[in-house]
Amino acid sequence: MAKGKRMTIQEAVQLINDGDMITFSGFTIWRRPMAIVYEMVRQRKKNLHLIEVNSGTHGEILIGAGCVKVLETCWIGHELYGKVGANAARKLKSGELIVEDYSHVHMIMRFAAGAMGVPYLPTRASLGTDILNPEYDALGKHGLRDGSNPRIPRRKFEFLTDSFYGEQGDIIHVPAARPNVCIAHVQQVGEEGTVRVYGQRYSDAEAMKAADRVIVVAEEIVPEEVIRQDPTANLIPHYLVDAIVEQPWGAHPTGCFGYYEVDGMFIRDFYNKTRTQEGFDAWAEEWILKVNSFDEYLYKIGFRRLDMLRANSSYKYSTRVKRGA
Amino acid sequence: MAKGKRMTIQEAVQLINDGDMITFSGFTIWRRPMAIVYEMVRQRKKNLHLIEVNSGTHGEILIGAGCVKVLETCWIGHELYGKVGANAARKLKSGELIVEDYSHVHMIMRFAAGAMGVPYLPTRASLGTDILNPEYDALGKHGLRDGSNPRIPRRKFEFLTDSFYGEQGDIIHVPAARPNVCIAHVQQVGEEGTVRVYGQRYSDAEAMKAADRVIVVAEEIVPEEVIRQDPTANLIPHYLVDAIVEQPWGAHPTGCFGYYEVDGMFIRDFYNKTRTQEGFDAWAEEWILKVNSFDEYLYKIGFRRLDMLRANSSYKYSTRVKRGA
Amino acid sequence: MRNNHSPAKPGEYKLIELLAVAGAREIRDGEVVFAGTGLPMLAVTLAQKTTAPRASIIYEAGSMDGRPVHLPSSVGDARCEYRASVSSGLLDVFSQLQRGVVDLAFLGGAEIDRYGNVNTTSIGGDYFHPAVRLTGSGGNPDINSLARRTVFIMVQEKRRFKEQVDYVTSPGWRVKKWPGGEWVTRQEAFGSVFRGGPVAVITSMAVFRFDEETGEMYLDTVHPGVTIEDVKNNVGFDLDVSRCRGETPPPTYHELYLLRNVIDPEGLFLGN
Amino acid sequence: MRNNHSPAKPGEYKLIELLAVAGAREIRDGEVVFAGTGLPMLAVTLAQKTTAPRASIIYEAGSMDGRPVHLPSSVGDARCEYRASVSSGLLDVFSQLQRGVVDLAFLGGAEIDRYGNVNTTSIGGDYFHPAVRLTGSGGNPDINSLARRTVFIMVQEKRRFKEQVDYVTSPGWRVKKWPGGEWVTRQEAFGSVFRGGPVAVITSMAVFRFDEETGEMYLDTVHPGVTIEDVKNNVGFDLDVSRCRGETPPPTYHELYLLRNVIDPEGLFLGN
Repeated sequence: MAKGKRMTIQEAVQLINDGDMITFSGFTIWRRPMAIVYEMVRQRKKNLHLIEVNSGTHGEILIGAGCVKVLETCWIGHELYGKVGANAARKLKSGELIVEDYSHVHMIMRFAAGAMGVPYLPTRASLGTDILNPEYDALGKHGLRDGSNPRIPRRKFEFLTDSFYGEQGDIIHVPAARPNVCIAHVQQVGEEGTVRVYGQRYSDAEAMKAADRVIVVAEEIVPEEVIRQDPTANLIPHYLVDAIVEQPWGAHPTGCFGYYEVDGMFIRDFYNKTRTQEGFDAWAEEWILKVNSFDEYLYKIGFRRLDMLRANSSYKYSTRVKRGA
Repeated sequence: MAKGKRMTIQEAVQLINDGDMITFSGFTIWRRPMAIVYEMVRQRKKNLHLIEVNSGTHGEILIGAGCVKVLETCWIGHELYGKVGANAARKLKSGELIVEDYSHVHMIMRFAAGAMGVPYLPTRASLGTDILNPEYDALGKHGLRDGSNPRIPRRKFEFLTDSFYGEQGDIIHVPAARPNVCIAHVQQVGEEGTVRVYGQRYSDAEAMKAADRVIVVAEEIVPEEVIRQDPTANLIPHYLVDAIVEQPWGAHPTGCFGYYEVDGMFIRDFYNKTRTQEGFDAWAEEWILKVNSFDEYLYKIGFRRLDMLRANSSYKYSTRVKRGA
Repeated sequence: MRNNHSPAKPGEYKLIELLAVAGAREIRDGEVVFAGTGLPMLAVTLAQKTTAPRASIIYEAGSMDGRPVHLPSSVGDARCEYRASVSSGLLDVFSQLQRGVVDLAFLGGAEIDRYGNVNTTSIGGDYFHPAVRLTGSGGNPDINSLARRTVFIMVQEKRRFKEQVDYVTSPGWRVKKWPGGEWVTRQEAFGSVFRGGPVAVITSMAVFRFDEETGEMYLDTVHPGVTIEDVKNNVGFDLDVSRCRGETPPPTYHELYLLRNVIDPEGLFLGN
Repeated sequence: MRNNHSPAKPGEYKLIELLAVAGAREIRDGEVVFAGTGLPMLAVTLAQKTTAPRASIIYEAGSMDGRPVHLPSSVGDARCEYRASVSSGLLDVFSQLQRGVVDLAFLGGAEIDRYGNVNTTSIGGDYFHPAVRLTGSGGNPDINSLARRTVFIMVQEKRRFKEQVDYVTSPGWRVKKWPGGEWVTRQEAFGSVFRGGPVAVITSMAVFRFDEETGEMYLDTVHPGVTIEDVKNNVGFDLDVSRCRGETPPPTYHELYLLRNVIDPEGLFLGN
């Protein structure tokens, strides 16, 4: 049943078109679909419009590689391992990248609206901030809110008041996020596409449900009959999933609950080396372009390091990795 | 820690005030907090305002007993075992009960709005129906939308249009549900109040989160340290729960996934006997007022019948109960 | 009987079996179907075991593509969740519905009008003092609003097929646009989010469909043993019978075998 | 050291330990605290092990009242979920925040003004071509908008304590009301849903609080070894120092024991 969903990373990335609006699973440096991201760079995707609750190392790679035209998010960085998104900052300043700032609540509500099939949701978060300053509407400034792209809303915000409970103070409407594609990395997917996520689920459900197409990379493809033995533990029904790929370690260097730790050294090295475009290009040459496949990348990382990152089966994280100073 | 939350059914019901707006866990005839409902009748609660996605046997009992002034819902009945809510119908016709009709999506979005802390949510559901007919605004007709009760919105609906995506057609805003109390029956609660629900979770999370106070009756109170071994399986954090009560079979005659089946015979008997007020009064005398406690009620039902309803541990429902014609 | 795909003869099947089969034939393989308790469950399960093995079913209490081995008695039933893809809750499944995931819905009704407006709320008297108060809407109008196609399954009686229903619980092809109340087409009411609407009404006597232009109901097929005149006598408005294609195809022996021995051996809905 | 509740002397503790202790003292028992990575985790965990054993912590990635045995390196970390009451996702925890569940929040910032407006977005140049582009808001403004009290933890530098921040990422006590941009009080901006705002700024040199009437920042305590003059020299606006209560209470030996041996023995945030 639905065997057609299973494919290689290369095939899955061919489902992504230049100019697509894209979102991702995960949170900052956790459970990002890195194997797909590397392949997107190899296939030289262009003019992507990233829309995410928050971004992270994966976004920095796509932006550094010149795949991205627009980034709508509330945050980009690498947590402890790199305090800003240096590639995004550089390309923003050079005018190569449009950055649209929303707050965290704005973004999660945008995805919730997309998932719920409504054009907007109301919120009270972040009143009184420059996020709401009409002068700082980046997509508007760039003439992209003219309605010609059906996925870009005609306004950044709408301001209303409550007529039900007589509450004073503005209500903000944030527009639904309506990406073409969600690329997700999860722990398990069934052969038919049923998705199971272990640990914190971040904004994965909303991201996958808001998108028109869903590509799921999993640590393990498991028998559908097994994953269905506990349907309350599953997150996304198979009929919402278009493509499934099995790729162990596919979120490296980001972390994957129950499977492996964030590779902080790797991310810090990326951050330190890619603060200039020349630095990024050299890094990408070494870690993406000269490496033909994700398996080759893992071989380059090496068993010893990967095994150190491997999670303890009770704690769900590595107790052997060296953290701290 | 937080030992103060554990109490008896009698004590928990004392937390409910006359005139309170109340909601419940469960769905139609599944996982309803019946032990509490019976005690509410014994304590003769008055002027309650029930607000629920859908109602069922529990609502029929409270309404038949004269505890309820307003019912806001999309449905009341007993599924296969009684096709309408005969007590609600009778008291609507006699003018003793105000019924405010919303649709299922309207009601779940009302609870989602309450849980999200916003005064309304938008939806597209049920356009073109008499649910939206302003003449059929029951609370408005009864002068209850004047703002004097802060939990009753000043309008039943608001009509808007989308300014983000240029979508034609009305958007409906439905007002948040803001009940005083949610009374929930669940399978397990930790000693500190962490709630775990097995099987379909219906609108339990939204109901509990929309309410100011939460009373949880569980089949089992379990060690908090055990329920916290798998926090992704838990539904509600302990700090949102005010009172916990252990009452095995506490949802009877409604069903409880993994524990017991709906007692269809009991519900059908209720439905058949309570279509008149005299019939209801006699039924309530027999099953509620002459019975001092839920334990006594269970004794009256009898071991044989209860054991027949008990769920098979693999299937999660009874394979021994006689269903069908 | 098990593998005999020839049609059964009148008297060899019950009405409810015919309806389940007629319902099953509305389902296309791979579709996502939103269904309620009873006949719709029989129809979808039968379709999954015959012509639409890849159809998925959503039940409004929160289960998605369950594969029950015992027929559920309600959408809240634990049986719905057996081998489901996901089991969660109302907000999840109704959000998916609103998002546009659902291809086909099966619903019931107490009254219907020529445009497919359905009443499950109250009959007679006025709204605040009805002669008969029913259950209320449930998810009927939501599902019918937001799925691509809706099939209603109803009892055929003159008093149920009315020129105008007493209360529009679920929207047909011509509806009132509130808060003003002016009559508009369904397409106008839903605007850009119009996805479709009622495509068939399967009753105890016949199958009806709706004219794509006018949105008016017409007779499509009559059940074996029922005449067009019988149907007209049980419809309270002037019915277009000019397009009647003949008889509703009866169940095959194989379909009857599945219904009786595999799908509802307990006789939960089929009876004994 | 383990049970010695007397204050440690200067030189016996690091600045970060003082800040963690100062943070912990802002927490009242039983409160629900929304905290980010780093110092806030140290502060909350310390409070839970001393004066506020019943405080619960929410991390924005989705964990509620986790009881980590190893300090998390990020709110997305699996360690956050260890023995949590619930672990779910962003929509759940931010909805709870908006619903009013959160008593206290710990946040950081790159720049702050006298009214507690904080910038974590961009510095210098103009917004579209900044000299320095930072991470963006994250949950900072949301949490600060919707919690009852907010405590900011920051580095003290003149260039960071500015008359006016370059971009208001997170709202203080006087803010611009958009889309018009007129300056209003925080109470006016939030109307009926006003719940509170920044109550303290804990920096590398001092603790600041805000006047209840004017919303202006004033000096509350200076850290041991720091003078009021030092603080004034590191604030870019005219600072009210008239209410300074003296020194920030230093950590006790017991608190230091807990921080070093129980809470962060790996030196993840404390260093070695």
